[in-house]
Amino acid sequence: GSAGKNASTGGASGGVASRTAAAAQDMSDTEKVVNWSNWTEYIDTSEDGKSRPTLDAFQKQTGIKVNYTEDYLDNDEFYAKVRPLLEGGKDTGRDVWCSTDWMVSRLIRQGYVQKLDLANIPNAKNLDDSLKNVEFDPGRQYSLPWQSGFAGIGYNLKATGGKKIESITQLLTDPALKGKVTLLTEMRDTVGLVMMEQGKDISKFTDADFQAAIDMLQQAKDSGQILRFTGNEYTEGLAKGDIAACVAWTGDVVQLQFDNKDIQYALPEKGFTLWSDNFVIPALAKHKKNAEKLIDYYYDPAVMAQVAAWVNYIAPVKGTEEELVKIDPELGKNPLIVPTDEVLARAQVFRGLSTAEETKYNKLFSALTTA
Amino acid sequence: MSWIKRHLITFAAIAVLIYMLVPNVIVAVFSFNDPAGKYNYTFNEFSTEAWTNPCGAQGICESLGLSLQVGVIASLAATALGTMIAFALGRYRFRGRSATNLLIFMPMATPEVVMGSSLLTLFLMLGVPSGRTAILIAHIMFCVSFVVVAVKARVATLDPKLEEAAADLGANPTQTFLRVTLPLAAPGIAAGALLAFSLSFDDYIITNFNASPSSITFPMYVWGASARGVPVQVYVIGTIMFLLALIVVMTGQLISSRRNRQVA
Amino acid sequence: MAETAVLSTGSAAPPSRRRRNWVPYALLLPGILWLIVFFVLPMVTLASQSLQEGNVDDGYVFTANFSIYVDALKQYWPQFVRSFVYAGIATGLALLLAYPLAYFIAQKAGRHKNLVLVLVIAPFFTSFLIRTLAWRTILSDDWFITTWAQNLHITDFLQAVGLTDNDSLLNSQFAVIMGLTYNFLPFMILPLYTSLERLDPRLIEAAGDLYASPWQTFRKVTWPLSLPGVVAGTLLTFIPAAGDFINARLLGNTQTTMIGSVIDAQFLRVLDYPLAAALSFILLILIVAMVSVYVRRAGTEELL
Amino acid sequence: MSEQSKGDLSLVALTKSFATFTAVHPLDLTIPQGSFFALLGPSGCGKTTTLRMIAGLEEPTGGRIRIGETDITDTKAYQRNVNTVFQSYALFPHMTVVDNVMFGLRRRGDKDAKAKANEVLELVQLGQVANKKPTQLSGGMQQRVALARALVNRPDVLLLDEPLGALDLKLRRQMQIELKRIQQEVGLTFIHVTHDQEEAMTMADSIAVMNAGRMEQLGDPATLYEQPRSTFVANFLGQSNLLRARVNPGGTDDMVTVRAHDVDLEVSREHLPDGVGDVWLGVRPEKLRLGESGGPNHLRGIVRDVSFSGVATQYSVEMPWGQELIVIQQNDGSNRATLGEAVTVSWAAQHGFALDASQDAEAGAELVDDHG
Amino acid sequence: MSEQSKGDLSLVALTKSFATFTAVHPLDLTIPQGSFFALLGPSGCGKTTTLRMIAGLEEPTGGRIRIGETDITDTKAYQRNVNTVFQSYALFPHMTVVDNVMFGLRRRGDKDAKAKANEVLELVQLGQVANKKPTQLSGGMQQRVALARALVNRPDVLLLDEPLGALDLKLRRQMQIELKRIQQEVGLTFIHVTHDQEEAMTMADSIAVMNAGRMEQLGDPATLYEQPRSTFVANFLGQSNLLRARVNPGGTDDMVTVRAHDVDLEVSREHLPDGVGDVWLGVRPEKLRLGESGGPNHLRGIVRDVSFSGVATQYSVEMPWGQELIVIQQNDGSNRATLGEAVTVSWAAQHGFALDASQDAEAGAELVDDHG
Ligand SMILES: Nc1ncnc2c1ncn2[C@@H]1O[C@H](COP(=O)(O)OP(=O)(O)OP(=O)(O)O)[C@@H](O)[C@H]1O
Ligand SMILES: Nc1ncnc2c1ncn2[C@@H]1O[C@H](COP(=O)(O)OP(=O)(O)OP(=O)(O)O)[C@@H](O)[C@H]1O
Ligand SMILES: NCCCCNCCCN
Ligand SMILES: [Mg+2]
Ligand SMILES: [Mg+2]
Repeated sequence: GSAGKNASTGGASGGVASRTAAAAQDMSDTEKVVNWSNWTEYIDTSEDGKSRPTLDAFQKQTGIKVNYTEDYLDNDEFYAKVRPLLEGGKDTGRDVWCSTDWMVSRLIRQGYVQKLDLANIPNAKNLDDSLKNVEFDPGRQYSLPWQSGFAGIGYNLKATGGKKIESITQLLTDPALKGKVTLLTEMRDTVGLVMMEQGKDISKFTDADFQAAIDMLQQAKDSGQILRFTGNEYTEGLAKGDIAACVAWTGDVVQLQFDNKDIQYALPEKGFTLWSDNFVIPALAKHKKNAEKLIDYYYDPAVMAQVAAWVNYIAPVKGTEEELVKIDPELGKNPLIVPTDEVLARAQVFRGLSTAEETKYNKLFSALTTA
Repeated sequence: MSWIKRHLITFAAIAVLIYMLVPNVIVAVFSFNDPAGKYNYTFNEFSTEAWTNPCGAQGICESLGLSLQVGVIASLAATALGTMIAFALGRYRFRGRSATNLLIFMPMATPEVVMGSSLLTLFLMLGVPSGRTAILIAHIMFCVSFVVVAVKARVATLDPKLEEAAADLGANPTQTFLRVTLPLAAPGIAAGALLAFSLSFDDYIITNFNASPSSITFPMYVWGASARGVPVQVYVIGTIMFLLALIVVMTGQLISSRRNRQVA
Repeated sequence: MAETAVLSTGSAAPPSRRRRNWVPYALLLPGILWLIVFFVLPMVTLASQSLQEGNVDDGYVFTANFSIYVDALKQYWPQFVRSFVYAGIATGLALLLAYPLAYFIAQKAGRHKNLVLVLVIAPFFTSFLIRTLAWRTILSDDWFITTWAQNLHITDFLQAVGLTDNDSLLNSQFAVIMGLTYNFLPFMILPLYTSLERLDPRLIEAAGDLYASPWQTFRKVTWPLSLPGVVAGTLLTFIPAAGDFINARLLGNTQTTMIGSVIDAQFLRVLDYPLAAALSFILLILIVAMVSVYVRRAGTEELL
Repeated sequence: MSEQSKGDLSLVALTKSFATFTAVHPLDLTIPQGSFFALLGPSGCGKTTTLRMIAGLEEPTGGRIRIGETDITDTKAYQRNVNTVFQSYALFPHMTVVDNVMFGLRRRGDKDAKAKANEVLELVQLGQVANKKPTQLSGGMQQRVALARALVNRPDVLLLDEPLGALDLKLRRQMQIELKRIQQEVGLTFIHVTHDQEEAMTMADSIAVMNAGRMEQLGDPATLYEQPRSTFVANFLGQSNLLRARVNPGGTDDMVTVRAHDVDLEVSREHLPDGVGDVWLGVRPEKLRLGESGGPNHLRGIVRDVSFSGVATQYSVEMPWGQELIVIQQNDGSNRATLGEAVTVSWAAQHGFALDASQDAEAGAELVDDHG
Repeated sequence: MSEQSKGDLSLVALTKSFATFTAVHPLDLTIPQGSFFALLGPSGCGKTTTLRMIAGLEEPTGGRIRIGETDITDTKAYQRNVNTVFQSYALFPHMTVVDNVMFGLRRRGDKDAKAKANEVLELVQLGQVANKKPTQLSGGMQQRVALARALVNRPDVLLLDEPLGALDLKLRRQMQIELKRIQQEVGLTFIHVTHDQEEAMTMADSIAVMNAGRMEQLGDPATLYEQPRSTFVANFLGQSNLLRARVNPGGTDDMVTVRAHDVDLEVSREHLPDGVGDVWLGVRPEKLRLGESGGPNHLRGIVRDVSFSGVATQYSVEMPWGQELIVIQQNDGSNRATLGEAVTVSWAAQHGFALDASQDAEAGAELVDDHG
């Protein structure tokens, strides 16, 4: 499989790590555990939702127990949570997590993540070529992608009264949705979608473009259209129907469909964002080697295919498509997992931001989301 | 009609009580649910599974353990510190009394966000790591005032004649304190400790400012879980704690009232 | 915990005692030291933090940047106003609800007194987050409460007065205020109970004996005598409610954001410490100002 | 509130039962308008309950209450023209003295409330503390405020439930005089509950003695004291010496002799209940004289205790059969006795009274210990 | 705690000043071992302060306290062999009755504490409630527990600070008898503070009357009562009729005449202070007789009030110059008077006493109102 576009040109200022992350005494050999923090709805689960087949298999195979915690709801929040520890030179209690490109860039810059020991990850060679060389981590020294995907629109037919929600404008203005719309706290997705709706190219937008998008959002918010800005926790509300429609990561929505046929997604005509989330190993991780073994495990196309079949995101591992078809030929036709050119043509990547820009835009956006 | 009128207050009181307890009923009911998906919001099927395995959700019992541990230590420490202050305020006249009173009142008049964030600011500046110790420090701090108020109310009603009587009967100051003053203040101290424990056990806002990812208290666990689907076990533990509180306080009451009625 | 003198007000200064006068100071020392180091000092730090400039990555320097207070107020005054309005309404409602219950426990519950008291306190032990989440279930669209409210046109009414935005109950000003009222109700009930328990029922009989109708008896005797409890209860409800954001987050929407939420987000998400500190400080100052005016007007000078 | 026609207060078969217990058995009583009436009896005998029914604070189980021609049984407390002075005073602590006193007038919308209140405060000599709070006053002053607060309403009936119970002896005696003076001045019907017998006797025009929810005897103080109709009244109202005796047959129209412990003693026939043979012969301690000057009835005994109390001295004189008689001798210069002395005790026939011996000689004289 | 040698309690120039106020002026007093001593005086006169100094609860400003030969002035309260029965009892509410009683013995490590406690509880007739909590007892019972708790320690001196003040009249009289009995049984020194004058007179071997921090008079009850040395004592201890008079020159060895309101009255010379011309001629109400039988001193007046109290009747007789004399007449069959009647009041010369007229006739008789 191929993501087609390079979804990972995120960090403009990326490249050289300004600081080096400290390594801890690796306990991997004595403690057969690895602590993995990840987003919700981001791994395969059994039908009853009570176990995670690929993780179970990993543990069986290696004897390493994975403490899998879905406490990564949002990049900023997660960063704020671990930063004091990383800054203070303390262990975060985690060995690996999956951060979005731009966040990886920041983590590398601040010396909060360690270099990967590729000797422990032979399968790293399976990394999709288009993702091998990214601006924020040249040569993939610090990070390896977990999944890529789109941010689009998710909605619940029951709550929209059977109405389809297909554009951002509709999302932000349709009175039928009043007070039942959520947007993401992830600035690049929310603002990106709006800018595209306004006909801008998010790979090269200006301050004015950004401000225009913020204005549109502010208007929607002031009109009472928007229920909340959320991280990954929108899924429960969407499933329940408290949220009629939202900006969502498409794979999440597809997963909800298994339990609830009213759940729908739409990729806006004017464009939608493409991103990827990447494994990183934080400073002072106690089980670095185990984490690398875990990454290696998932870089086996057969394993990755199982994940992709469930999560409905784009796998970064070569050969996944072939394995997918083996599981279910239909999956090969899923535009979310194996995007067609037509879909990819509409997808855009948010451009990298300088530190100053990031501060400026964050301030504008957070004034919107926190107040 | 006049019967209703005469019992208006009773009806109103019962209605309010129901309002207060409805959420607990819901929690209890949903603790017996076997949810359809990972979200426990509609009653799907009766099940006692979560009751048989209350630690079944990852991390839940660790967080409960931490909360209980913090609650016990914080309430003990706050009770010790607060009781001493209460005795000083309730028994002595000294310079700086009103300043002390103000200092005791201020934490109660400070919103939790302010307290939590200011402490975080201090810790950030001093480089004190967040985590268990920081949580404990914070909890002791905000519990002290409540203990002071509870104990002082009791100490203020203590008859100083009783201490004089003890001295008159040959008890030296230490004996007087241990045998008379302390036992008499005990109900107030117990009330203060219980209040401190429940405040500590229930606190989210201040805790969240000072917790680290490796020190998740039970309320923080619940908060986190609320974002990714609350496991049924949370409802089980909520119900258990509710019942536990009922039982503990009721038996405490029973024992003391029986002791009072003894040989009546 | 029937010993709920806990949250009461008003007590006279103790008789002066002839003893070595280092004793009270020794008793005070550890606790007061704790409060100074972990309450007063943080407030000072907070104040100083608010006057710094910089960012997380490059550090902060003290610049006595007082304009941040002006900016913070300019930008977030609606959230401040909202917080105080919600807290005020919730306090009023809590008083309305708590009074009959507290009166009942204090004067009418007889031997059920302890049971009812325990029922008031026990929910403390079920984390309030869990209970607030339960409200989300109770108020959600697919539950009968909302359906009833719709059938009885309560939702229409709420919408008309602007407490809700649509025909749901959840995620609205209504839900937030309801949640605040609910969560802080025990803090209203307990001090009210303590002061009503001290109310001599013979005074009520005396009022009746002196031709006061039940309502006049309440207005002229019961209410004024319960004022210390009312003051304590309203403070213990209003203050935390004004700083709360959990209810607004779990039960509200973007139109109901309270200042606590902003502070929390600025501290823990946005990492704009000076702004966050300034907001905290403003909140503290406003509350202290309102409390002192209120306490003075209510005439209960010594609060403890 | 309705102006009720004034008149005598009548209780007709008034009854009160609590769940398991009848506090007041059917009680019939008429209290003339303007009189000072005392209700006396041991603790728990139903005095307060009776008063509360009259005030409307307790609903009777049966019977009627009337003032003059008006039946007020079903009138609400706050609509009755009856006021109470509570033992605990029940002053409103958050109001000044004058506000307390005005309370009732204000409720009825009296325009002159202030003037009337001040007038009554003058009456009880509290004009100067009108603007203080009750807690700033002494017990006696509070007591007078409570009185003023009730008086000012000019109720048909004023109920006083042990209004002096909490005062110390000296103050109590002073307040008794005050109270009596005020009642005579304002001329209202006072019903005064007390278990201080001397208080009842000094103050009241008539007294009802209650026992266990029933009225034992009703009458003016002197009659009740001199001619008690039961051992309960004899013992409860003052002290009595009761001698077990048998009525001798015969006697004169005026006089009967009874035989007590082998001594014949005279007693007025009118003081002997009809048709009884075994009696308690009663005589009050102050009617006994040391020496033979008291009258024809003589008993000899030994002085076992002498107790000086200023006005009088009280002696305990042991009879040959072990019983101790109490003798009270005013310290007016009359002969005294010393401890251990053998003395003669004497009294006149008309000072004795005889009671049916089927009664308990100790009734009404028990240690009233369960009262605390 | 040290065993102190027993003996008389002596206070030598004992003084107590508070910041702005001297509560006890230098006080000299010796109380013989084993006696029942009463300290009497109006509220605020310094009784409690004196007791607290003896108990060690208050530090004297000056003077010494001795028991026998031992000076205990500087001994700590808990080291003194002195115990107190407080007016409020001050029983430990968290302990049973027997634990309360054992408290003192336990503190001294007495092995027999339990047995001794039970014995004392029997003495005060409370054996059956040993295991109850004080709050479950009546006031009278609590009072006896407080007594037992102090008695059991066999202190050199037992201080009783208005131990009966909170009891009602009837119970109070019973407890007085109890207390006296117990004191006679155990033979300890009791110092009893009360402001019930009758109580002091009935119980005590000797009485000290205090006024405003000073001792006014000390003596046995009868002497104090019959021969008060000041108007304060005359009024405070019982009632007195005081007539303004001038001593006539002359008179016999035994007798003097004084002229009061144009009437010559006789008074024993020994009852007249030396060298004074203007006097208050005092006579107790019970010494006055209605009619002429009382003695050579006669006054005529009109009966203005008659108050029956069972044992006696009290009359107010208005003199031509407006003063009302109080006459107490025992109800022993002697002649009575009616309201409005013109009567003669008479008394014997030896029943009068004369006091220096420079004193206030009302001293000690004021409304004791500030006590509440
Ligand atoms: N509400 C009640 N329920 C049950 N019994 C009651 C109630 N009120 C009073 N009683 C009982 O009724 C009896 C009479 O009570 P009441 O108060 O009238 O006595 P009292 O004569 O006023 O006594 P005291 O002199 O002690 O005031 C008592 O035995 C009391 O226990
Ligand atoms: N701690 C104190 N500080 C100042 N004045 C005091 C103090 N204690 C007592 N007094 C004053 O000393 C005087 C004597 O008080 P004390 O208590 O000895 O009186 P008392 O004779 O026992 O009166 P009562 O009969 O009311 O008990 C009073 O005027 C009182 O106000
Ligand atoms: N449920 C998994 C969602 C992962 C979303 N990643 C965030 C990418 C933001 N651009
Ligand atoms: Mg009564
Ligand atoms: Mg005293």
